Amino acid sequence: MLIDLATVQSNIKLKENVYLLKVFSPGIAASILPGQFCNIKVNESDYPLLRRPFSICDVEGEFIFFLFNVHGEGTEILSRKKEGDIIDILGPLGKGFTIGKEKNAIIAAGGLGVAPFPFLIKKLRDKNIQCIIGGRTDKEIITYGLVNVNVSTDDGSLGFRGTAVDLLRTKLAGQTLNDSIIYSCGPNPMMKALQGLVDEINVKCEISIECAMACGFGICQGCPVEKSVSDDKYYLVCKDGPVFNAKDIVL
Amino acid sequence: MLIDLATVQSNIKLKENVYLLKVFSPGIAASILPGQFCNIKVNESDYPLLRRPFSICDVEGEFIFFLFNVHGEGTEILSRKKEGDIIDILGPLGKGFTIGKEKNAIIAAGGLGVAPFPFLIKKLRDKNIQCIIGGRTDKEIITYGLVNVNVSTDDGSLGFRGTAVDLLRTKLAGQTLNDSIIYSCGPNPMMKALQGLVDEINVKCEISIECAMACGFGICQGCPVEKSVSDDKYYLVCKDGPVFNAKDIVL
Amino acid sequence: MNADLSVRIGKLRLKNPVILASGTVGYGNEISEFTDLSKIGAIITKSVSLNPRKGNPPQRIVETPSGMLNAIGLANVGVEEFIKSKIPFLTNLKSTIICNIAASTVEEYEECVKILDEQEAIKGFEINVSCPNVKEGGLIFGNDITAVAKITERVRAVTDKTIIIKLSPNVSSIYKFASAAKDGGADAVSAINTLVGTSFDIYSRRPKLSNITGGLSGPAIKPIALAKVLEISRNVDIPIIGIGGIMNWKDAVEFIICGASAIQIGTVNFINPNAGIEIIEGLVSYCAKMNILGIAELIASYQISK
Amino acid sequence: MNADLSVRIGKLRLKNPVILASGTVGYGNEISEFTDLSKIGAIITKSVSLNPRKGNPPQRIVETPSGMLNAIGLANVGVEEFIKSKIPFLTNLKSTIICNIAASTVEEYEECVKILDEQEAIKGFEINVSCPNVKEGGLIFGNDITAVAKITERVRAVTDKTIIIKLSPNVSSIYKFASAAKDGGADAVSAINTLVGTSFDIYSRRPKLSNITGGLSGPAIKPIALAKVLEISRNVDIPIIGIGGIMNWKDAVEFIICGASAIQIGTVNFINPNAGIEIIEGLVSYCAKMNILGIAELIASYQISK
Ligand SMILES: Cc1cc2nc3c(=O)[nH]c(=O)nc-3n(C[C@H](O)[C@H](O)[C@H](O)COP(=O)(O)OP(=O)(O)OC[C@H]3O[C@@H](n4cnc5c(N)ncnc54)[C@H](O)[C@@H]3O)c2cc1C
Ligand SMILES: Cc1cc2nc3c(=O)[nH]c(=O)nc-3n(C[C@H](O)[C@H](O)[C@H](O)COP(=O)(O)OP(=O)(O)OC[C@H]3O[C@@H](n4cnc5c(N)ncnc54)[C@H](O)[C@@H]3O)c2cc1C
Ligand SMILES: Cc1cc2nc3c(=O)[nH]c(=O)nc-3n(C[C@H](O)[C@H](O)[C@H](O)COP(=O)(O)O)c2cc1C
Ligand SMILES: Cc1cc2nc3c(=O)[nH]c(=O)nc-3n(C[C@H](O)[C@H](O)[C@H](O)COP(=O)(O)O)c2cc1C
Ligand code: FES
Ligand code: FES
Repeated sequence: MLIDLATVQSNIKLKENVYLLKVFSPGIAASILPGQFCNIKVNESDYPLLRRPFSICDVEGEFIFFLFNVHGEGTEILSRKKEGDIIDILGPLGKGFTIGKEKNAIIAAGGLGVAPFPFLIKKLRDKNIQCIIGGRTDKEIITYGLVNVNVSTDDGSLGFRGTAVDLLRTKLAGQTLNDSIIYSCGPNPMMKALQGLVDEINVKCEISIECAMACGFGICQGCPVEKSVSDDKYYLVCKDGPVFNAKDIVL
Repeated sequence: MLIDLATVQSNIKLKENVYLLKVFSPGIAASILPGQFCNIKVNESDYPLLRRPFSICDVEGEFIFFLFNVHGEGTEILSRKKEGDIIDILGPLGKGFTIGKEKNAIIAAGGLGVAPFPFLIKKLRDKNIQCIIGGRTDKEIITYGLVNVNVSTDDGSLGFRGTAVDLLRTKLAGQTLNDSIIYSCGPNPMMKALQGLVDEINVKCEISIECAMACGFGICQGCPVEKSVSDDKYYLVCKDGPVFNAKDIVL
Repeated sequence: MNADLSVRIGKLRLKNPVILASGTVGYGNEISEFTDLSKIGAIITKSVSLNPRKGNPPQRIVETPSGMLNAIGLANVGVEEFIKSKIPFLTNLKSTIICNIAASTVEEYEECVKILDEQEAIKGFEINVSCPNVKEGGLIFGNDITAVAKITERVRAVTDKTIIIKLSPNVSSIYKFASAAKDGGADAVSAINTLVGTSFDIYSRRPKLSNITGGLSGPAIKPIALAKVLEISRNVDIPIIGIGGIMNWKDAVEFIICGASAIQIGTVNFINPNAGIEIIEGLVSYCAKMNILGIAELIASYQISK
Repeated sequence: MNADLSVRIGKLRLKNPVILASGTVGYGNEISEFTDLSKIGAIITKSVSLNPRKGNPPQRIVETPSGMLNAIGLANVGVEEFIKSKIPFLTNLKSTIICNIAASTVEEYEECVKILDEQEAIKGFEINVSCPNVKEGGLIFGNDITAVAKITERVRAVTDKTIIIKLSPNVSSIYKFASAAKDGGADAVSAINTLVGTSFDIYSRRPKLSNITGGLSGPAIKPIALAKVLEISRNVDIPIIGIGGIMNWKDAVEFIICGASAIQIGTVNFINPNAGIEIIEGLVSYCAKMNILGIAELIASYQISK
C-alpha cells in the first residue's frame, strides 16, 4: 500500500465511454494480487474531493492498467488524461480473488465488471477458463483481455438473449461443479442474482462488489456490507473485500 | 453583452507565468471598446465556481486576446487551454477608456496592468503615445503590444529604479499637460499613488481598477468602490467601471 | 405534450417553479440581456428597505470551495426610489414579481409592506428575516422565533397578497420557525438564506470581507439546504420554496422531491444568467422521461421507508 | 531554527497543533502505513461508546460539491474491546492520544470516561455531544445548552485529564455552548462537528444515505467552521480546537489566526493520509517566512478594526 505519482503511458478509448488507462507505477505494480483495486485522485485540485476506486485490470511489468467507463465528473476527467500526465494513485487495496486448486474457473462479468479479470486470467494459467460476459446491449460488451468468451445481452443484440446469470445457469446445468469456482464482478443486482444461483447449485463463488467509498483503506467506515451470519459488525468492502465469498455477504 | 462558447486559437507563454490567450469570438469581438473586460468560465464543471474577469487585451478581426498571469487555481486552469479548446466567455463588460481630443496619451501600467493597452493603443492612432511600464523586477515587465516604452523596476533590474509613478512624475515634470491624458492600470497601491500625483499636477487621468467580482454585469452588487463626492451609493466597478476618472473614486 | 409545470404558492399560481432569488438578479434589467425573463416562474427583487442603504464597503465577495461569501449588506435604493425607478421595468417583464423586504424593526417591515401593497406590479412579498450581513433585522430576527411570529402577523395584517417568510438556516430546528411563520399567517416559507461564514488573509491576518463575516451560498451549501427543506416538509404543512446551491435542473428536482413547491436560484445567475431557462427545460424533459403529467405530483414525493 | 510549534490544550502540551480528527483515522493502524504518526500533535480516536455499535447500514457516504456526507452512525467496538484490542497499538504511537466518547445518556458518558480514565495511554477526552447521525446523544445533546453543561460537569467529576467538548455547528450561537462547556469545567472546546445535510436520488426519490441525513464535512464547510471558531474566540475565554474543511497548511493558519489553539483534520485524511505531516511542514515554513518564533503567537491574532 502506497501513494504513487504515476505517469500515464497511454489512455485508449476502447468503446464509446470506455477507456483503458496504462500507467507506470513500479512501486504499486510490484505487489498486486488479482482483484485488488486502487483509489485514484483524478485531479490535482481538491475537486472532485474524493478519490475514485478502480479495479486493477492488468499488470505488465512495471505498468498497471485500469479499465473504466465514463460515469460522472471524476471519470470524465480521467478520460482526458494523456501520455505524460501524472496521476496520484493509492494502492493496491483490499483483498483479491483466491486462487485455489480448482481445475475450472468460470468468470462471470456484467458490463465493466470485466475490469479485474485480465490480470486474474494471467494468474489462472493452468486452469480451464470460461468467460461469460453480459451487458444490456452489444455496446456494453467488453472482452479486453478475456479468453473463451460467451456473450449475453439483455436485448439479444449480441449472443444469448438474457442476463449473464441466465446464461451461466444454462451453461452450468447438469455439470458437476465440485472442481470449479466462479469468479464474478458486476452490478449489485447481478451479484444478487448470482448469489441465488450459487445457493441453488452449490458451487464455490467469489464476487467482487462495489459501493461508495471515501478512503478505500479502512479509516472512514464508509463502506459496510452485511454479513450472512448475524454479527455486531459489518464487513468493510474496502478492507475485507472487495472480493467476498458469495455466501458470506448479504447484498 | 453576450455569452459565447469561444474556441481557443492559441495560448502562448510570453514569460514565466504570463500567457497570451487568443480566442475566436466574432460576436463579442464585434462590439468591444478599449478598457472593457470579459468574465471567463475557466472550466466546464462548477468548480471553480465563479467566472474570472480579464481585460480585453487586443482585438484582431474576429479574434480576442487576453493577457494574464497565473495567480491561483482559475488562471492555472486557463494557462493549460490549448488550440481547439472551448471556453465560455461573457462580455464585453463595463465601461472602457474615453478617447477624447487630447494630443498626447500617456499610458502608465504596473505589472499585468498592461493588459488593456494594446487595443487602446490601436484606437489612439493619431495621438502621441508614451508608455511607462513598471514592475518589481525585470521579470514583471511585459511590453506586448506597446509603443514608446519606458521601463521602471522597483529593484532597478531594468530601466529606471523606482515605481512607475515615480518615473511618470519625473517624465511629466515641467511639461504642460492640458493637451494630455493619462491612461493607467495596475495594482491598487499604484493607482492610489497615481491619484496623488494627478491631484498635484492636475492632469486628466483615467484608471482601470480591479476588485473581486461575482457576476461582472451588475446583478450581485459585489464590487463597490467609494465615490469621491459623498453619496448614498457606491459605484460598481463592473458596471460603472472598471475605468474611472482618477478623481471620481476613493481607493 | 409538455408536463404542466405550474405550481401554487399561497394565492399565486406560477407558470413554473423556477424563481430568481433575491439579491441575485438586481431589479431584473441587467440579467434580461442574457435571458428571457418572461419565461421565468417568478422574480424576487433585491431586498428593499424603507430608506436607501449604501451597503457594506468593499470587499464584499470572497470565493470559497464550491461557494462564495457575500456581505453586500442589503445595499438598496429604498422603497420610494424602488417604486419610482424600478417598478416600471418590472411591470413589463411578464413574470410574477415578488418583492423582498428587509427591515431593522417590526414597524419598518409593516410600513414597507403597507406602501408596496398598493403597487399592482407586486404580486407578493418575501420577508427577509435572515440576512446575515446586517446588525439589525438580520440574524437577530431570523434566529428568534417570537420575532418571526410577530413580524409575520404584522405584515399579514396589512396585505392580502402572498406572504413568504425567508428563513435563516443558522438555527437548530428550522421547522419551528416555519411553524411560527405558518401560525402568523404566512402563505409559504423560503429556505434557506445564506449560512454565516468567514475567510481571512493569512498574511495580513485581516478578514477578507470588510463586514468580517458574510453569507455562504452556492453548491457547497446544497446538502444543508436540502436537509432544511426536508425537515420543514416532514414537520410543517406549509408550501416551501427551496433555495441553496441549485445549479441545474437535477438540483431543482432534488429540492422538489424533498418538499419544495418551487425553487429559487441565486449564485448560479452570476455564472450562467440563463440558468433559469435551462432548468425549466430540464424539468420538462425529466417529467417527460418519468411520465409526470404535472410537476406538482413531484412535490414532497420522497420515498422514505420509516 | 524552526519555530516552536508546541501548543497547550488544558493540561496537555502538544508538540504541534495538528490533530487527526475523530472518525477519520480509525484507531491509527491503517493510516500508519502512509504517515509517521509519531510526528503528529495528537490523534483522536473514533468515537467509542460503552457498548459496541454496529453503525448504520449502507449507504453511508455521499460525495457533494467540495464536501461529503457521512452517516456512519458511530460504528465502534465499544469500550471493553477498545481497551483490549486498540489501546496497545495506540500506546506505541508516540503521539498524544485523545479518546473521543459518544453516548446516549449522561450516565453513559460518565461511565465511559470513568473506565477509560484508568488507561495510561489516554491523555485526554473529547466528548462528542454533536454527532448528527444517531438519534440520541447526538443533536439532542449538542443543541441543548443545559445538556452540554451537565455532561461536562459529570465527566469533569470523574477525570482529571484534559476534557474537550466537541460542539455542534447546527446552532444559532455556538459561543453559548462554549461558555456552558467552560462553566462546566471543560479545558477546551473543539469546533466544529459536521453540519446536517442530505442528498436524494432523483429517479428513485430515495435518500442516498440509509440514515436519510448525514454530516457534511470537507472544504465546503470551511467558511462556516471558521466563523464558528471566530465567534467563540471573540466571546469566550477557552482554548479552541478548530476543525472543518482543513486541507492544507494555509487553512490551518487561517483557523489559528481566527482563534484556534490547535486544529483537527478529518476528511483530508481519506484523500491524502500524509496531510498532517505536510501541514506541519507548511506551518514551519510559514513561521520562518513571517518571523514567528512560536506558533502560539499566532493564536487569535486576527486583525479586526472595530
Ligand atoms: C472496489 C471498486 C472497484 C471499481 N472498479 C471499477 C473499474 O474497474 N472500472 C470502472 O469503470 N468503475 C469501477 N468502479 C466504479 C467507479 O469507482 C465509479 O464509476 C467512479 O467512482 C465514478 O466516479 P465519477 O466521478 O465518474 O461518477 P460520479 O457519479 O460523478 O461520482 C461518483 C461518486 O459516487 C461515489 N459512488 C457512489 N456509488 C458508487 C459505487 N457503486 N461505486 C463507486 N463509487 C460510487 C464515488 O465514490 C464518487 O464519490 C469501482 C468501484 C469500486 C468500489
Ligand atoms: C476588471 C478586471 C480585469 C482584469 N484583467 C486582468 C487581466 O487582463 N490579466 C490578468 O492577469 N488579471 C486580470 N484581472 C485579475 C484576474 O481576474 C485575477 O487574477 C483572477 O481572477 C485570479 O483568479 P485565480 O483563480 O487564478 O486566483 P485565485 O486567487 O485562486 O482566485 C481568485 C478569486 O478571488 C477573486 N479576487 C479577489 N481579488 C481579486 C482582484 N483584485 N481581482 C480579481 N479577482 C479577485 C477572483 O474573482 C476569484 O474569485 C482582472 C480583474 C478585474 C476585476
Ligand atoms: C450576492 C448575494 C446577495 C444576496 N442578497 C440577498 C438579499 O438582498 N435578500 C435576500 O433575502 N437574500 C439575498 N441573498 C440570498 C439568496 O437569495 C439565496 O438565499 C442564497 O444565495 C442561497 O441560494 P444560492 O446558493 O442559489 O445562491 C443574496 C445572495 C447573494 C449571493
Ligand atoms: C466519515 C466520518 C466519520 C466521523 N466520525 C466521527 C466520530 O466518530 N466522532 C466525532 O466526534 N466526529 C466524527 N466525525 C467528524 C470529524 O471528526 C470532523 O469534526 C468533521 O469531519 C469536520 O472536519 P473535516 O471537514 O476536516 O472532515 C466524522 C467525520 C467523517 C467524515
Ligand atoms: S472506504 Fe473508508 S473504510 Fe472502506
Ligand atoms: S461584480 Fe456583480 S455587480 Fe459588479
